[in-house]
Amino acid sequence: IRPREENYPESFGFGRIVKENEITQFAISVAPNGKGLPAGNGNAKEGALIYQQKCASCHGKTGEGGVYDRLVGDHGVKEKTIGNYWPYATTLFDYIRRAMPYNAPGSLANDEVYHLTAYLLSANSLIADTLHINSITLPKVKMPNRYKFISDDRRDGPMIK
Amino acid sequence: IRPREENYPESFGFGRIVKENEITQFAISVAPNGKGLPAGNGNAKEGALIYQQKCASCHGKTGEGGVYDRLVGDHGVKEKTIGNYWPYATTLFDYIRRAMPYNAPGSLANDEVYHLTAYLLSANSLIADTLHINSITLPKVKMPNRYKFISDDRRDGPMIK
Amino acid sequence: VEDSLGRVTQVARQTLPTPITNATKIQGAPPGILGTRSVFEKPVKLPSFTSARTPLQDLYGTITPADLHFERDHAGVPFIDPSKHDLLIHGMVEKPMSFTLEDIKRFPVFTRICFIECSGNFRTGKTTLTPQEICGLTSQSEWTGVMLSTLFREVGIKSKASWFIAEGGDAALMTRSIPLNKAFDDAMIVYAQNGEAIRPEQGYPLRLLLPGWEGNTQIKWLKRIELTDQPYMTREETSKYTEPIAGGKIRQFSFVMDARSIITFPSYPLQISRGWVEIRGIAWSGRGRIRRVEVSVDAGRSWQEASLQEPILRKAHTAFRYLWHWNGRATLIMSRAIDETGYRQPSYRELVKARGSKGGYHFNPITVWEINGNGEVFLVNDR
Amino acid sequence: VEDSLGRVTQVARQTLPTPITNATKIQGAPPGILGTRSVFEKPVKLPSFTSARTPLQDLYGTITPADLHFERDHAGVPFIDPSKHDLLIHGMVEKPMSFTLEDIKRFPVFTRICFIECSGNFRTGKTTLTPQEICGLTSQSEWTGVMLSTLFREVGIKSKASWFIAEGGDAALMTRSIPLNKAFDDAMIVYAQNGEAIRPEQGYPLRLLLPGWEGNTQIKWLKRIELTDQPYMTREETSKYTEPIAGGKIRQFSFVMDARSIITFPSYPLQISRGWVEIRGIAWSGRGRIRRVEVSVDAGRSWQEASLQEPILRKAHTAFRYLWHWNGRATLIMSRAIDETGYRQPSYRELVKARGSKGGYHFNPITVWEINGNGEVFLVNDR
Ligand code: HEC
Ligand code: HEC
Ligand SMILES: [Ca+2]
Ligand SMILES: [Ca+2]
Ligand SMILES: [Ca+2]
Ligand SMILES: [Ca+2]
Ligand SMILES: [Ca+2]
Ligand SMILES: [Ca+2]
Ligand SMILES: [Co+2]
Ligand SMILES: [Co+2]
Repeated sequence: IRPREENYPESFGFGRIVKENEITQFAISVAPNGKGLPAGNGNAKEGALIYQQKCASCHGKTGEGGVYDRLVGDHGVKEKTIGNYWPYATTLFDYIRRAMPYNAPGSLANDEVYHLTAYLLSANSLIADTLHINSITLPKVKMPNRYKFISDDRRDGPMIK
Repeated sequence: IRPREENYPESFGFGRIVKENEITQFAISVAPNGKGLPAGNGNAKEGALIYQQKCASCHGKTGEGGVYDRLVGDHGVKEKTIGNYWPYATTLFDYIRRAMPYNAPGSLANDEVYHLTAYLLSANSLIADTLHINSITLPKVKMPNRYKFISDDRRDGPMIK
Repeated sequence: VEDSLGRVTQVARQTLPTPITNATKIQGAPPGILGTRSVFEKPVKLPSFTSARTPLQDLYGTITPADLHFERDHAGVPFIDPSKHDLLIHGMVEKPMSFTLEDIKRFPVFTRICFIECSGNFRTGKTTLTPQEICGLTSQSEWTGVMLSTLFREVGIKSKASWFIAEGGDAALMTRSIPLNKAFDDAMIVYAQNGEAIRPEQGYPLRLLLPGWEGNTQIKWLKRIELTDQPYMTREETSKYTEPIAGGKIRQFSFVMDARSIITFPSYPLQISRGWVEIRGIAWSGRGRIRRVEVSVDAGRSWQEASLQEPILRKAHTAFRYLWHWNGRATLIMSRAIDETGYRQPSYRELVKARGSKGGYHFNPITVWEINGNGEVFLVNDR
Repeated sequence: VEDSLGRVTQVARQTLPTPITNATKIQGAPPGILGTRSVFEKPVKLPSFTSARTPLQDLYGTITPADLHFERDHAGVPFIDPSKHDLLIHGMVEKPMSFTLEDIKRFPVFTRICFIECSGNFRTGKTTLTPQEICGLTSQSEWTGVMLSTLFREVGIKSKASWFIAEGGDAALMTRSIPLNKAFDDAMIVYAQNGEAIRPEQGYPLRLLLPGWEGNTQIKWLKRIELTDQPYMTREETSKYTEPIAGGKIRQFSFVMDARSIITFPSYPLQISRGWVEIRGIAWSGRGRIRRVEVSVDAGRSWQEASLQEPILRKAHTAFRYLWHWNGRATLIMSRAIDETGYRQPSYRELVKARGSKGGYHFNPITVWEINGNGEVFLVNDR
């Protein structure tokens, strides 16, 4: 079911070794501990402005009632939202930067992403609306659901779980 | 590698049993012993006329030199022909009836097929040009190559043959 | 045939006379550079805005034709020029490297047949659902590419690495964290599907193949792999593709697709006649081989062993068949898959009880079909 | 893409912006009813007036995409309305019967993967031939249908019957005589190929499948089967598809395709570079499984065992691979197949000697490739 890699040479020599500076532009992943977050800063107030311009048309004026995913809502709300479901705040920065706005993905500057992140965290009452969001503060934001998440507990065999 | 047919019912009951008279129109195969040959009669002279009209454009005026398969030629000829290769005369009737003329297959009456068969056998010097070709005479035509044909003599295993 | 974009995907034999009277009396079409589908056959996927479902009930055997392989995307199907699509592998590696598609094709090749299934592959709530609607987000291909471990050998994985992040080149830069173990088990980077280059909808020119794991982890249009010592908790593994389970917990990194089966014949909206009916379907498991499929034709009171089509491959759709004589009385029929680890596909009720949830990801209950007295077939819900 | 009839067979993504600058910054195409081939991939068959050859060197794995399956016909590809295409089985049977396509699909289903190869699958005479030109008249599919024996059980075969005649519904009413034994070994009547209805070029809606036997016997557009006590000596088994052999004899009913293999990479017109080269190809045998493939990289002086891709199926194309370090010196490379009966694929010279002929049907010699000092690859003839 697998090829015999024992017989392979140490290196085939196909492909090109790249320098760190060639990697930087692509290495956009952000870890829960903040690794990968760029320089920059954001706050909810500026985020609210950008949000109205670039996001509200799809997600609703207040992060609810839009045609697409509801983003704001607490545990009383049925839909999964950032406030009632997401376990890590860093995910928000990472995801907005790579994928939003849906109709112009990859168009936001890092500061804009920080602003929007601050706004959406604040709209979900996860941070004070005065908090500056940056590579130091973002990983520290407490997400209420975090400890509900467990790794897969199903195993091979007869268990139905 | 095969399904277990032991478990199958004697009959599934799918499909329709047909009567002999429904089969007749489709059962056009002709055996080497003449089984399947229809009533009718042909001769080389009439065959030659039909051949010029319906066949010569592709196979040449005399059964050679056309754009398609050479039909006439003896053992001196490199190409395989009816005269130097075919083991059974019945094949000729069967094939012309089902497949020729290439641009109007299935258009010939049985008598036309008999005529053409007679003509091509005679042009290949396999019969006298006066012989009447029908369900009795056709299977008896001697084909010089007949006994060169052997059934596959390769077997499973290391033989290269 | 037009697809949902209005693109013409196939036009055959427009020059042929209509009506055709007798094909035995007129020369047919000459050989061509590409074969065509008969105009009498029109299998199609069922598209929504984000997915298109395979018409399981219209298929034969176990290979899904490439143009009928299900689709699910998060930002549409990107248009990628393969000469500009390099794969970057970096992070906790000895040699960060970039590979062109040509580079990747030079490495030792591996080929395997397996299914890919979306973890959200369950629909219910109506009696008038077809197999395509119930669970058409699973398909199977013969995949060809390179073992991920072969590329990892080339770059040299640092001993502290324990996960890798896979990222697509689509407009979502779709990203998932994958445990490094999978790379040394059976993960591949594939560039071919059923003998030809992978189709754009399946990730052209490169996709990650994680046999038996949920579809969304098998990143399409694969562009970047970063070796790390932790999962990155991307949106697709937190907000999405996690499932609330019993006890108020949320299950994350639920990669493996549990064993499942479905009877695709007879199924809604067919009507059967009295007499012999060969019940047919497919079974599959993300954990390995299907060991056994059982069929009940008496509403679950008794179960009979179905025959399985060989070869029975690991993590692969496996066709099953059971010969049944229908006496004309109303009944319920169903199938359950048992895999080589001993997992047995549960009923809907068992699953609801175990999960504390009536659906969601990884929902793989037995599909029950009602045969009424007229031979009409309907889906039974909640049983 | 246009085929040789000028039929448009595939047009994809005409509405997309050109040039595409960055697929990660623009939404892709939404899901559709049918997937498409990337416009950057254009595998095509090589057509003549009577055949079209599979581009073996462009394929991956072992499944041939249905639209690239080779074609050979004797009166073109007929246009058949499946609702009017019945199968008649008569002659030495208890119950002569007619089956609609629907009837046939109700019988127990069987599925298998196997190759179909034309018995005239050999070209030579130039150093500039590709695998497609040398032996592109072989292809492989997953076939689904009913065992011929199942239908023969239904009609009841009389004890005197020993052959059957199979006839197609094309304009040649193509006809072959087949020993009855094959029906009780592994013959099938198939209606599906790689998961979907069989393509018109492969016999839509029904074809006879005789695993391991020469393609022309596997009558396409199958319409009639007559049980007999003798072969009928049709034109296709006398004038054609017979081969002069040593001793002035002519071999007839040479059904089985002997074991064969070909290196498809590297092959003409490719050029390789110094260093690691994975030699790749396919091997197959009409007698059963491939047991072993051996590769020589030193002009036949020594032979090494190639690795075979699993699963290794009976009468099936089997992918083989051999890792080679090319030092830049000119050499000859070649492969030979050995099947489970112990048959070993011969060299061209061995075969010429055994057959007393330099080509013709069933000509399955080792294909030898010359690698010159620049890494260019050319076919070696007559070796
Ligand atoms: C044109 C429509 C559109 C616009 C404009 C848009 N979004 Fe979205 N957004 C979507 C869609 C559609 C999704 C779901 C994508 C998916 O599931 O793959 C989404 C998902 C999200 C999510 C994840 C929701 C979840 O629960 O997982 C976040 C966060 C988000 N958008 C933030 C933003 C922000 C911030 C902006 C503005 C910068 C924005 N969106 C603009 C359509 C839009
Ligand atoms: C429009 C062209 C055309 C016409 C007209 C035509 N043929 Fe043919 N004929 C062919 C072709 C092409 C073949 C080869 C078919 C194949 O190999 O499948 C052929 C093959 C044959 C063969 C078999 C040759 C062999 O060596 O196996 C015979 C016999 C034959 N034709 C007889 C006839 C007769 C008799 C007529 C007239 C009634 C006729 N043909 C008219 C094109 C034509
Ligand atoms: Ca949500
Ligand atoms: Ca000839
Ligand atoms: Ca064609
Ligand atoms: Ca396991
Ligand atoms: Ca599509
Ligand atoms: Ca044998
Ligand atoms: Co999951
Ligand atoms: Co033969």
